[in-house]
Order: sequence, then C-alpha cells, then structure tokens
Amino acid sequence: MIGIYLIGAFSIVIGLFFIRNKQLTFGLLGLFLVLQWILTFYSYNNLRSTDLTYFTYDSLAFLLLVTMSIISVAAIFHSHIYLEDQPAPPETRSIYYASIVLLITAISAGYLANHIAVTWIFTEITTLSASALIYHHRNKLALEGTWKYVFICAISITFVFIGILFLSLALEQAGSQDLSYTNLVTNSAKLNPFWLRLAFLFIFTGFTAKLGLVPMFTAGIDAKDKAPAPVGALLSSVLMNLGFVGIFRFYIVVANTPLHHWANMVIGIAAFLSVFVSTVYMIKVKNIKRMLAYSGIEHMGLVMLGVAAGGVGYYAAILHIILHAFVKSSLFLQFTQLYRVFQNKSIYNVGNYFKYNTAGAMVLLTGFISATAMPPSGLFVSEFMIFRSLFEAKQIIVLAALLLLLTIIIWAFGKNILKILFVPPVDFDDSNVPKISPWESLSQFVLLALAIYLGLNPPAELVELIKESIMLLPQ
Amino acid sequence: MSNISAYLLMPLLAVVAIPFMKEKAKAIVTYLELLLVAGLSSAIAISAIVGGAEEYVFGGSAVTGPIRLQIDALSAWFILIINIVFITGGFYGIFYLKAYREQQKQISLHCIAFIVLHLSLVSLCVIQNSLVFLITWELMALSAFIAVIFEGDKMSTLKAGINYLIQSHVSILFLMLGFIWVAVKTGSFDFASITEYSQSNPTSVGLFLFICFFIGFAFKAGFIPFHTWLPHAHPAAPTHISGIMSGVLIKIGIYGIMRMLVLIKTDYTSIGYFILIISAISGLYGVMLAIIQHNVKKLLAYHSIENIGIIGMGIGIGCIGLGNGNQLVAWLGFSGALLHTLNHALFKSLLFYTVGIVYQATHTLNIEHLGGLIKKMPHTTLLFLIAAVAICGIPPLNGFVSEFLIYSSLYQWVQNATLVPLIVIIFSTLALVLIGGLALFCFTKAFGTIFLGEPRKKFVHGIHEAPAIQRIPLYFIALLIVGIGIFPQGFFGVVSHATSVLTGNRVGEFAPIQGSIADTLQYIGLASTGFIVLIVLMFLLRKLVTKNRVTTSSVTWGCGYVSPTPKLQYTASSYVRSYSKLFGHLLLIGQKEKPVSGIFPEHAALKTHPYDRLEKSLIDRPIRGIKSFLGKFVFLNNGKLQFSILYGIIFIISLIMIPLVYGLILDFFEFIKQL
Amino acid sequence: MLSLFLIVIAAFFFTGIVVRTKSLASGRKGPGIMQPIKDVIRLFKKGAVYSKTSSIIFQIAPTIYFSSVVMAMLVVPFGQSKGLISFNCDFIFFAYVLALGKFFSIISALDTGSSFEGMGASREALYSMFAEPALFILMGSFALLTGYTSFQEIFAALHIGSYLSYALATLATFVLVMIAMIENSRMPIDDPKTHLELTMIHEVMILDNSGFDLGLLLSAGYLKFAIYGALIVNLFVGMVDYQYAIPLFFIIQFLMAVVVGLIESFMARFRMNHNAQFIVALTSVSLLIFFGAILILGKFN
Amino acid sequence: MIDVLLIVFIITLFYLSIANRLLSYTKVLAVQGVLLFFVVFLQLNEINTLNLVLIMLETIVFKAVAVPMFLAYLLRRNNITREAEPYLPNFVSLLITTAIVIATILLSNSIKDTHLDKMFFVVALSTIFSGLYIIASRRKIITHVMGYMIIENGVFVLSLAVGNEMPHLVNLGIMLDIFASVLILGIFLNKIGDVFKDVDVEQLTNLKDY
Repeated sequence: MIGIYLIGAFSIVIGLFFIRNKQLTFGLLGLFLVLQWILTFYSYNNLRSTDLTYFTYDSLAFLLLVTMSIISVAAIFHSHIYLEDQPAPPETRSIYYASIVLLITAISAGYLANHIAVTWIFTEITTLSASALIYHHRNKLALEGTWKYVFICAISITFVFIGILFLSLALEQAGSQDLSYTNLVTNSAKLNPFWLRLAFLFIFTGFTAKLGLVPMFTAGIDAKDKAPAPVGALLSSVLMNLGFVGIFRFYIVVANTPLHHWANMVIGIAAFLSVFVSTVYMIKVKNIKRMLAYSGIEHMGLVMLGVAAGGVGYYAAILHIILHAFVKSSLFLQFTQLYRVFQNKSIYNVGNYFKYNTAGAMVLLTGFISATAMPPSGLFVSEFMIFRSLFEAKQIIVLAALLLLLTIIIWAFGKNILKILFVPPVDFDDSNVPKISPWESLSQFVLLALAIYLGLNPPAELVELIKESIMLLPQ
Repeated sequence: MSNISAYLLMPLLAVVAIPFMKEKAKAIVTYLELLLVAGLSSAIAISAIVGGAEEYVFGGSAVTGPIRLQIDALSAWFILIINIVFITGGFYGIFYLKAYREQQKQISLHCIAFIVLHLSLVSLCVIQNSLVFLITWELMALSAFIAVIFEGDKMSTLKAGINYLIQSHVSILFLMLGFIWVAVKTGSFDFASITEYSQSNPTSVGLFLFICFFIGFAFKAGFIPFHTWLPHAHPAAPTHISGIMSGVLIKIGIYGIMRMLVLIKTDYTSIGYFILIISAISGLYGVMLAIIQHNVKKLLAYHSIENIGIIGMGIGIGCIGLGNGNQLVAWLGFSGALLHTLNHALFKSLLFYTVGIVYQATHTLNIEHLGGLIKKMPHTTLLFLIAAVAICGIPPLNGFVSEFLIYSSLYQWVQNATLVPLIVIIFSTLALVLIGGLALFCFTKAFGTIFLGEPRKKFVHGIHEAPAIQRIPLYFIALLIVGIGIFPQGFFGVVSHATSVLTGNRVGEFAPIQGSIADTLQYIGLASTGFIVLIVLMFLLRKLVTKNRVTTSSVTWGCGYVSPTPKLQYTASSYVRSYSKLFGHLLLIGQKEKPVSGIFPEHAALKTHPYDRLEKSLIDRPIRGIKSFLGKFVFLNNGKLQFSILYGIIFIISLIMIPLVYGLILDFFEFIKQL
Repeated sequence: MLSLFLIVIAAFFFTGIVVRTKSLASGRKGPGIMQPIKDVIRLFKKGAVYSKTSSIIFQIAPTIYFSSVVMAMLVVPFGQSKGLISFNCDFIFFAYVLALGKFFSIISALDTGSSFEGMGASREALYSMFAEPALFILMGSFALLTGYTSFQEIFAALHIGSYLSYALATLATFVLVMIAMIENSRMPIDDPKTHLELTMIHEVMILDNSGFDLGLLLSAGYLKFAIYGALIVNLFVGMVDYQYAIPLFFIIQFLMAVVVGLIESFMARFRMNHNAQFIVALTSVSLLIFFGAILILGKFN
Repeated sequence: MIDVLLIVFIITLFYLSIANRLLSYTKVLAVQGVLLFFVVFLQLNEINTLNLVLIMLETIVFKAVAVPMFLAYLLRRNNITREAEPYLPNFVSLLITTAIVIATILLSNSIKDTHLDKMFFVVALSTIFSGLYIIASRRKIITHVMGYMIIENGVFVLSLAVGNEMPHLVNLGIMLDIFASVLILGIFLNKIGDVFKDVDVEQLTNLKDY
C-alpha cells in the first residue's frame, strides 16, 4: 500500500507542478487527500504489519498519521482560501501546491518508516519541500528565512547522519548490520555504549531542528514566521511530530541500554532549556506568528520533559504531542483570517478582533485556553500527567521552576491574545475590513473540540494505542 | 441521577443557543436557566440539610476515574448561599446591562460566562474527584475572568482581568501540587484518598498537605498576602459581577478550606493557630487599607479581605476548639464563620449593587466627587445604610450575630486556656474589636461622603433613582439582613447542620451545645427586636411632642462664616486625615502636593494615591526582577546564523566533555584519598 | 430591672453635681444641681431649626442615639439583680449597641455638610474606636477571673480577695472612669466648655442640633455617665445585700461625679494629637489587668 | 599509505584555518576531493566494483571538480571580495583547529573498539568540528557554504570507516552530499546572490526577536 501511496503521491506532485489549470489542480488535491485517508484507514486495518520491509504501520505511526490526515485536510482547504485571497502567479501556485503535497507525503512516510536511515531520508525531503513553501512570498525576508532554515536543517541532517554512522559502529560490535528499529531494540543489550552515546547525542541534536527544541530551535521559528499561515500550521504541528518520531524511536532503543538515565538527563536539559527560551521570548515577541511558534517550543519542551521523567510521562508525552498538533494548527489557521482583517501581524496594530470576526475571536480564545493548558482544554490532562511524572521522578525543583516559567508564559500569552481580542488598535480604520464568514472558523473549532474531547474523555482505542506505542520502554 | 444529567444538559443548551438570540431573549433565557439550576440545586441542598448527606457516582472517563458527587450539609449551605446571591445578582444584572445594550456580542459572551460561572460554582461544592474538581475550578476562574473583562476595550480592565487570571492560575497550581501529591501516593483521585493518606501518615505530612491546599484556596478567598488581585478585579468588573465575586466567588475558597479540614485528619490545633493568625492580620490589613481608598469599589474590595479575615478567625478558633476537644468553642467558631459567610455574601453584594446604581447615575466611583445623593435616590441610600450598618457588625442586623458568635467563642475559650492561648485570645479579641471600630470609621466615611451633605461636583446630567423593579432584589437582600438580625436562632438551626459536618459529630449528638447557643441567640433576637421597637416608639414620641412646634430651616451653621459653599465641606480624605497620620508608616500613600504659598496664593492642590505595600513588595518587585533576569537572555535568537549553529556545537561538546572532566575530577579525588 | 431605676435616678443628678463641683472649685456659687435637667426640659419645649443641607438622617439620628443608650442601660445589672436583658457575652451587645448610636451621631454630623462637624465626627469615630478594646479586654479578664461571660454573673462572682485583686480593681476603676470620660467626651479628652469649634469633639458634632433633638442628645449623655458609674459600682457591690448596696451605689456615683468635676477643673485638656496615645494607653493598662488576672489564676507555669 | 593521505587531509585543515583568500578555500576543497578519491580507492577494497566506481566518480567529479569550480564561479559572478574576513585572527583559528585535532585524538584514545581504525575517526571528527568552526567564525555566507562542504568531507571520511561493512551508508552519505549541496548552492546561486549584493552575513540578520 505504502508503495502505491508514494508513487501516487509523487506523481500527483509532478502533476501539480506542471498543471496550471485550477480545476485540475483541485481535482489532484482532492485525489491526494483521498489517497492520504486511504493510507490512514489501510494502516488502521493492518496495524503492526510491515510493508515494503522499510515501513511498519505501528501504533505510534498510526496515531500521528491520523493527526496528520485530519490536519492536512484543513491545511489544504485553507491554503486554497489563502491563495484565492492573495493571488500569486500561477507557477508560484503550482509550486506551492506541489510542495505542500510533497511535504505531507514525506512526513507521512517518515512516520511509517521503521528504519532509521529511511526516516532520515524523508526528513531530508521535508526540508526541501518546506523550504520551497517558506520562500512562497519571494521577498528578502522570506529568502532570509528560507536560507537559514535550509542551512540549519542541512547541518542538523548531517548531524543525524553522523549519528547514524556512529550507530552503525555501535552495532558492528553486536555483529549485526541492520539499522531497523526492531533490530536495534533486540540487539540493544550488545550495543557499544561509547558509540551509542555519541550516536544518541548527534541524532538528538540533529532532530531538534525539526522538533523545535534547544539547541537547534531557531530555524523553525523563522520558517513558521515566513511561511504562509496554512503551511505554518503544518510546520508547527505535524512536522514537529516527525522530529519527535525521529527522536522517540531511537530513544526507545537507548532506553533499553544502561545509557537510559544519561539519555533522560540529556533530553531533560534540552527540554527545560526550551521552556526557558520560549518564556524569554513569549514576553518579548510582538509578532503573533513568532509568538505561536515559541509557544510550540514550550510545548515540545514539556513533551520531552515528560519523556525524560518517564513513567506516566511517556503516555502523557504522546497524548500531548497529538493534542498540541490540533491546537497549534488551529491557531495558525485562524491567523490567516486575522491577517485578512488587519493586514498586519504585529500585536501593536491588531486589536478588537472580537468585533470584526466573532467566530474567529472565539477560536482564538479557546485556542489560547487550550494552548496554555488551562482546563477544560485537553492539554491540561496531559500536562497534569507530565507534572505528575516529574513529581514521581522526585524532580520537585525542576517542577517548581517549570511551573513558574509556565505561569509567566500564560501571563505573556494572555496579555497579547486579549489585546488582540478586545482592545481597539490605535489609528486603524475599519472602513474596508472584509466580512469573514464564520464557516471559515469551523475547521478550527473541530480541531479544538477534538483536542478537548480526546484529552478529557479519551476513547479506550486511543488509550490502547498510546500504551502500545510506549510498550517497548522500560516502565 | 437523571436530574443531575438534566442539570448539566440544560445550561449547555442555553450556552449554545444564546449567541443566536435577541437581546431580550438572551437576558430572559439566561435568567430562566439560572433559576432552573438554582432551583434544582437548592432542592437537593435542602433535602441534604434535612435528610443528611446524599451521594451519586458517575462513570467518569479513563482519565478521571469514577466521579463521586457528594452533597452534605456543608456543601448544601454553600450552595444555598451561592444561589441566593446569583438569583438576586442576575436579576439586578439584567437591568444593569441595559446601559450596554449596543454591545450585543460582549453581552452574549457575558451571559454564557455567567451561566458557566454559576454552574461551576455550584458543582464545586459537590464534586469529590480531585481532577474533575481542578477542571471545574479553572472553568469557574475562567468564566469569572470573562465576566470581569466585560468592558475589555479598556486596557486597565484587561490588566486587572489578567492579574486575576494569573493569580487564580497560581492558586490552581498549588491545588494541583496537593492533589498530585495525594494521587502519587495513593493512586486515586477520589477525595476519600486524601483522608486515608493523612490518616496513614504522621501529622506533619497532613499539616504540609493542608498548608499546600490552604495557600491554593487562600488565593481565591483573598487572605493576606494572597489578596492582591481582589482590589483590582472588583472595580474592573461590572457591578453585579463584583457583587457576585465578593459575595460567593471568594467564599468558594472558604468552602475549599473547610472541605479540606473535613478531609485531612491531622493536628488541628496548630492548623487553627496558623489560620487564626493569618486571618487576624488579613482582617486588620484589609480594613486599614479600605479606609484610605477613594474608589468605592476598591474600598469594598478591601472590606471583603477584612471579612474573609473575620470568617477565617472563626475557622481558626473552631479548629483549635476541635484540637483541644472543646466542643463548645469549636461550635461557636465554626458556626460564626459559616454564618458570617452568608452575612457577608448578603451585605457585601447589597453594597456593591447600590454602588452600581450610584455609578450608573453619576458615572464615577470616586467618593470625593459624590455627595448629597440621599435627596436624589432615597431608596439606594436606605439600602446602602442598612448594608453599611450590617457590615459594621452592629445590632440589630445580621453582621452582629456572626461576629457575636466569634466573640463568644473567644470568651468561651478563655475559661480553660493556658498562658500562650490566652495571649493569642487577647490579641485576637483586640484585632476583632479594632476591625469593628475601623469598619465603622470606614463606612461612616463612605456613607457620609457619598450620600450626605452637598454634591462635591456638579453633574451635567440628571441623577435618577434606579427603576423600582431593579430594586426588588436589593430589598429582598435587605429583608434577609434584618431577618437574620432579629431571628438568628432559626438561621443558626440551619447552620448547625453544616457545623456538625465540620466538628464531625453525628446528627443528634450536638443537641445540648446547639441548644445553649440557640438560647443565647434567641435573647439577641429578642433584644434586637426590642431595640427596633424602642427606636420606633421614640421616633413616634418625638413626632408627637414636636407635632405643633415651629420648625424653621436655614443654612448650616458655619461658625460665623456666612457664605458657605459645597467646597467647604469635610471631604473623605479630610475625614480620614487624622487616621492616616497615625498609621501613615504602615500604609503606603503616594502624595503630590502643590502647597499654598505667597500672600495671594493661586492654585494649590494635594493628590494622594493609596497603594498596597504588600503588593509592592510581594508582587511588583519580584515580577520586575524576573522580567529583567529573563531580559538578559534575549540575545539568544539574534538572527545570526553562526549562533544557531554554535548552540548545536556547544550542546554536543559540553555533553561529551562535562562527563569526562567530571570523571577526571572524581579520579583526582580518588587519588588524593589514596595518599 | 432595679439597675434601670437606679441609673435613671443617678442620671438626674450626676451632671448637676459635676457642674456644681466645678463652679465651687473655681470659687463660684454655680447653678443648682437640677439645672441640666431643667435645660433639657426647656429644650424639649422649644421648636427646632434644621439645615437646608440636612436630610431625614439628621432628624432620626438623635432618636436612635438616645434609644441606643437606653438599650445599653437595659443590659447593665445591679449586684444580684440582672439587667432587663442578660445573656452570655451580653457586654458585647452593650458595646455594639452604643456603637450604633455612635454611627448615627457621626453620619448626622456629616449630613449637615458643614466644614466643622465632620472634624468632630472624625475624631469621635477614631477615639471611640481606640477606646473600645480597653473595655473588651477588661471584660475578658473578668471572664477569665470569674469563669462567667455575662455582666451579671461576672459581677456577682467577682469578689475582691488578695492584694493583687485590689490593685486590679483600682486599675479597672481607672480604666472604666477614663472610658466614661472618653465616651462622654469630657476632660481630658474633650472640653465641652471650650468655645473654639476646632478643638471640640462632641460639641462640634451637635452644632446644628436644636430643640427636642438636642434635648435627647444631652439626656443621652447624662444617662451614659450614669451607666458607666453603675458599671464601676458593680465592681464592688457584687455580693453586698441591697440595703447596703443601694446607698453604696449613690455614694459611688456621687464620688465619681465629684472626681469628674475636680478633674475638669484642675486638669488641662490634652492636645488633640496626644489623645490617641492616651486612649491607647488605656488598652495597655487593661492588658496589664488581664495579665494580673492570669497571675491570680496562677497560669504562669 | 591511507594514513599518510589522511594526515595530509588534516594538514589541509590547518592550511584552511590560516588561508586568507576565498579562492584558496576552493582550492583546498578540490585537494580534499582528490585525497578522498585515493582514500576511497585504497580503503573500500571489499565492496562490489560498481558501487566502488560510483563512489570514486562522486569524489573525483563532484567533490574535487564540480563544487570547487562552482564556488569559484559564484565568487566571480557575485564579485565577492576575495578576503575571507574572519571574526578572529588567523593565528587564533590555527590554535583552535589544532586544539580540535588534539581533543579528537584524546577522545579517540578513550575508545575501546577493535573494529574501528582510529585514524579515520580522528580525521573525520576533527574535519567536522573545524568545518563547524569555520562556519561560526567567518563573516561571508559563501564561507558558510564552504564550511558545510568541509563538514560533508568529514562525514564522508567517517562513512568510509564503516564503508566495507555497510556500503549503503556511504551511498547515503553521497546522497546527502549531493542533495544538500545542490539545495544550498541552488538557493545561493539563484537568489541570495541576486538579492543581496556582496553578501555579508550581517545582511541576513533581520529575522530576530529583540
């Protein structure tokens, strides 16, 4: 199936790249979405089965794939609106559509890959497609953003590759040469700790660029800022999840070796620093998109803290990353409408959104509540579990510091969002504000509702899948 | 069971429906919804008081586990208070919001928030599952926040709102810590596990657990030093919301503390002293700051802190009584606290509502601009007067009854107390007396300046009394206030059930104590009634005597000065001057003065800005510190590509090197050891 | 019940005696003992002048003030016989009822919108606030000593035994006298005979009252004095039988009146900003009494 | 023999750290390509010939010729000034590079692994880190690109260490090499060169947060 999917998707990409006709484009996009969902259902039907030797439909992949498919529908729909609203030259359009489809395909394949090298290849492809999307606006700043993104991603991909090389060295001692995760886990006892240590260090550092974690967090920020908001929705949700997959799958391997504790320490340090960094900038930043991006960094920090703490933290981490994907993408999608109203993304020149687009304002409000993990948002549950895992791991000081930082973040986030919602902006004439139909906010409402529902009342299926995906970890 | 699901379902329907309605419909639906929920919950509550505790269990979800709802007399008492305040406040609010008719979107948001607020408050009293409790708690905080920022287009309002939001979030963090603690140890979210845990561990554990919870709830209740959000949030909110916040929102904190007292089994005596001391300080501090306020709502907000202090003193004494096994003291203390909770809810909401009427008539909250309103709005004046007398704890009104109970708990405690407790007692008495006196000082000032004398500022627009229908709930509250004043034993009868939950004795066991207290209260009721009768008689006598006496009217005697102007009146500031000179060191009053100078002085001015010393040192300074600390790190993302790469290198190298270096150091020390 | 009559009777003469003592002390003959009562009766006959500024508050306030004093009077016992109202902690009721009167006298002063009466009101409120703790602590120490919490029981059970208790009794008397002075705004806190409004407390509050209302206020003042006198009496006559007690009552009331008169004629008024210190000093004295009580009960161990 | 080549490789690193002219950077890259060509030839003697040929072609054509020429072309086309303009004086750079090499030697000293030829490890790591150092310490964007190329060479050397066992990893490395270089150079060629004249990193610092 995956073969069909990849071939189909790539041919669609090529098609989109060359076709200028609108109807045909939409036809192809629709086709692709169908394909995407077929893959999703297929992977659900034969869960835990391997395909083309390099892809496995395991539970983690499936969970993220569903998230992906749901978000991708909304993202493509809003990309359409976006391009209608700000008409671009036809070739730019087709590049946009081609690369967004390529991005989605690469990410999906990356989820499913069961071989570290394959994951790595698809990560590389995401860099390519993402850079094309970031450069959509063809202006100086966009170029700068693209350049930085490409360069840092290239470096980090190289890091990952170095990591893989070290891993192979580590594996040689075990007398095996198969770099698939399952094999790694089975041989985990025999891996050479020295090489494994280096491997983990490099692979982790490499994937932080995608995950948006300290140390390589900067690239993602600029990308999400410069990319069109619908793409930002993808970059800040599912692409981050790809980074998570990359790290998590390998972490499972390390967790079964004596290095477990050390790895936890490494992850914990990076994660806490990420939360710290996001706090620093949540106070400062005045650009709404960048603010959202930094909140994404904060959440990734939380997720990795959950992983580092272990225990119930693993469960919480996976739940959190799924819910966060929904919430953050909905916020980014809402931003497109916000931008259409004010034609500006600086908090200073934006305000009283409640008056111009009530539905959208409600999305922002709910999104804010969800993103800051206040009850009744689903993220509250996962954060609660993460705190609990930290408590269980006897990391009270970390927990206290974390809570302080989170409080500051809520304060800064709340201040800005409420300014956007209620306070009228200075010298802004609302004479030619476009009327925005509330239906455009529907998708965001659905995503947020999903986040709340899955958090507060997770179906037994979901719980099972999450439990299964952390099954290999030492509890 | 079914009625509970209905009770949850109806509001949700309303919440969904409201945004698509006409303004009138919105108001009506909201209020009907309110009445429905209130009616349902009150019915259950009353049955719980009469027929003992009831319990329901919901399935809950995979996350929460089974959700236990339990309604005992304590919950019931608070539910009743909540419903009273909400029914009156909602009714009043309908008319209050008429002035904002054009902002439909805000109003529908407001209505939703209002329903959710009421629902969550009522639910909080019955939920026995910590995770669900937390969620409901935050729902309550959020809806209150939405309700507060109704006039969110003002940046000041928004600031106050966010301040409130953050502080209530901090409170939830403390609660969360406590609950996580218990959940980690016992693996259950049910409140019962708290009891198990505290019983199966040394009292010190229970003590810390309680303090953790206490801080969490104290933020909501507004104990010193967790009070700083109150004086900002109350003036910012629309008046009916301020009334409700001050009336019941902060009381839910009190409920939480009481619930924890019931749940956590530990050394009550030390808890008692802890609460008693904090409360005494809160009471004094609150009223001392209240006196120097110019903004009426701020003044009332500080008085809420004071009254929370009084309630807290009751709780503290009750705990100590419980710890010493002195049932009578425990009873007096707890009943006093519970009754004062109701009383404060009544007169404080009434005060806020009357102030709201004044505000809508004059569009100002600054005392110094008001005056002589009694001629324009007699009803409002009367209502405010009643509430003011009540809040000073003066007979024949309700305030006296609860304060009397707390006083007498102190005097009962005296009988068999050793040295240290005696000193505590005497100073708490001192505090209580001073609180009473200062409250009187404050409210004579407020009433005198707002309603009496001549207007200190000419208002261009006419000032009118509120419509009669808007005054109905206010008169209802006033009626209750007087009713409790002259018929306290009846209300005590109801309270005693809740008290028995706290003192932990079964129904029927407490008949003798209850009886003795009830007798005393009966005397008070009679005395108050007699007092009122006496006043009326005296007044009639006066009428009779002065019937055919000549009464002329002239200007106020200006001690020889013949052309008095309203400017010459004694202002609020001058009224409190001697006070603020005495306590100037404790308070923080910023002054801008342009003194009178020269032979022919021109313009002279004196501006004073009262500020909260605790807020300055506990909130403002630390926040500034943290911000500047975080500000030092903004270079991190300075847009230079090299740096971004550098972080990666540093990260990897340090993680490789530090362990090696550390190992080397260890080896070195090993080597030293071997020498 | 008995106390009621006694206090009323005492009230008739008390102020007269004070005035007489003062005039004698200053070498004048002075008015008759009954003069104050005559004044009141005269006032009752007169019509009234009301300020245009003032409102209904101004008219009902004196009545409420008077009835609050009467109410307080009903609480006061006499030796064995209870007051008309008597229950546990009734002295709290006593103090707070008086507080209501104060509340209304203050707001009625503010009601005139005068530039002076507010001053008096402010001082009155502040000083009575400072004065109250003394009374409560006093009663607290009595409650501690006797183990009872109502006026009548306390006084009934109060018996002067050891030397220490003599000292306490004297202190208590002192405190009560001083509280009486403050409550009735006499020397050394306030000088009713001063002619400068800026230095008045009580007098300046009732500048605008006239006719019947003024009469009520004055007579309320007389009653108040008698009430505090009665309290002092009760300190000593707890156990004594009526045939000795009643004469004792009048003797003590008389002595107190004389003392007040002497104080007023031989003592200067405090400076306004010293009053606060003085009044708070009373509180500390009553604290002393409390610790004395602790000593007596031997709880220092 | 391999060791000699690798030592020469390290020497090129030292030269790189003190080189002033951008052109000499490109020359060094070319030299490294050639060295790698021989190393491949000598090292990967166990893999099938086709693969070997492919790898050797990549090294000689792509690393040794195409990229350096292309960079030189860019230098001319965007008439970039010829100095490398480091933040730090060359002397310091030399010291740092030396330090890196010594550090890697020390690090490799603590390895207890019989499979690995430590020479490769030392060379690879020192190349990677000095490449990173060059990126961090030079002012021009094009020097970033060159630094990246050097890193790629280092990675290549590392992959050669395991090349006999896992040739597909070497291929992966080559793929990365080509892919990334094309992407980066493509952007550089098409856009940055046109948009920003005389490219200095300082011009690309508008996306920041303070």
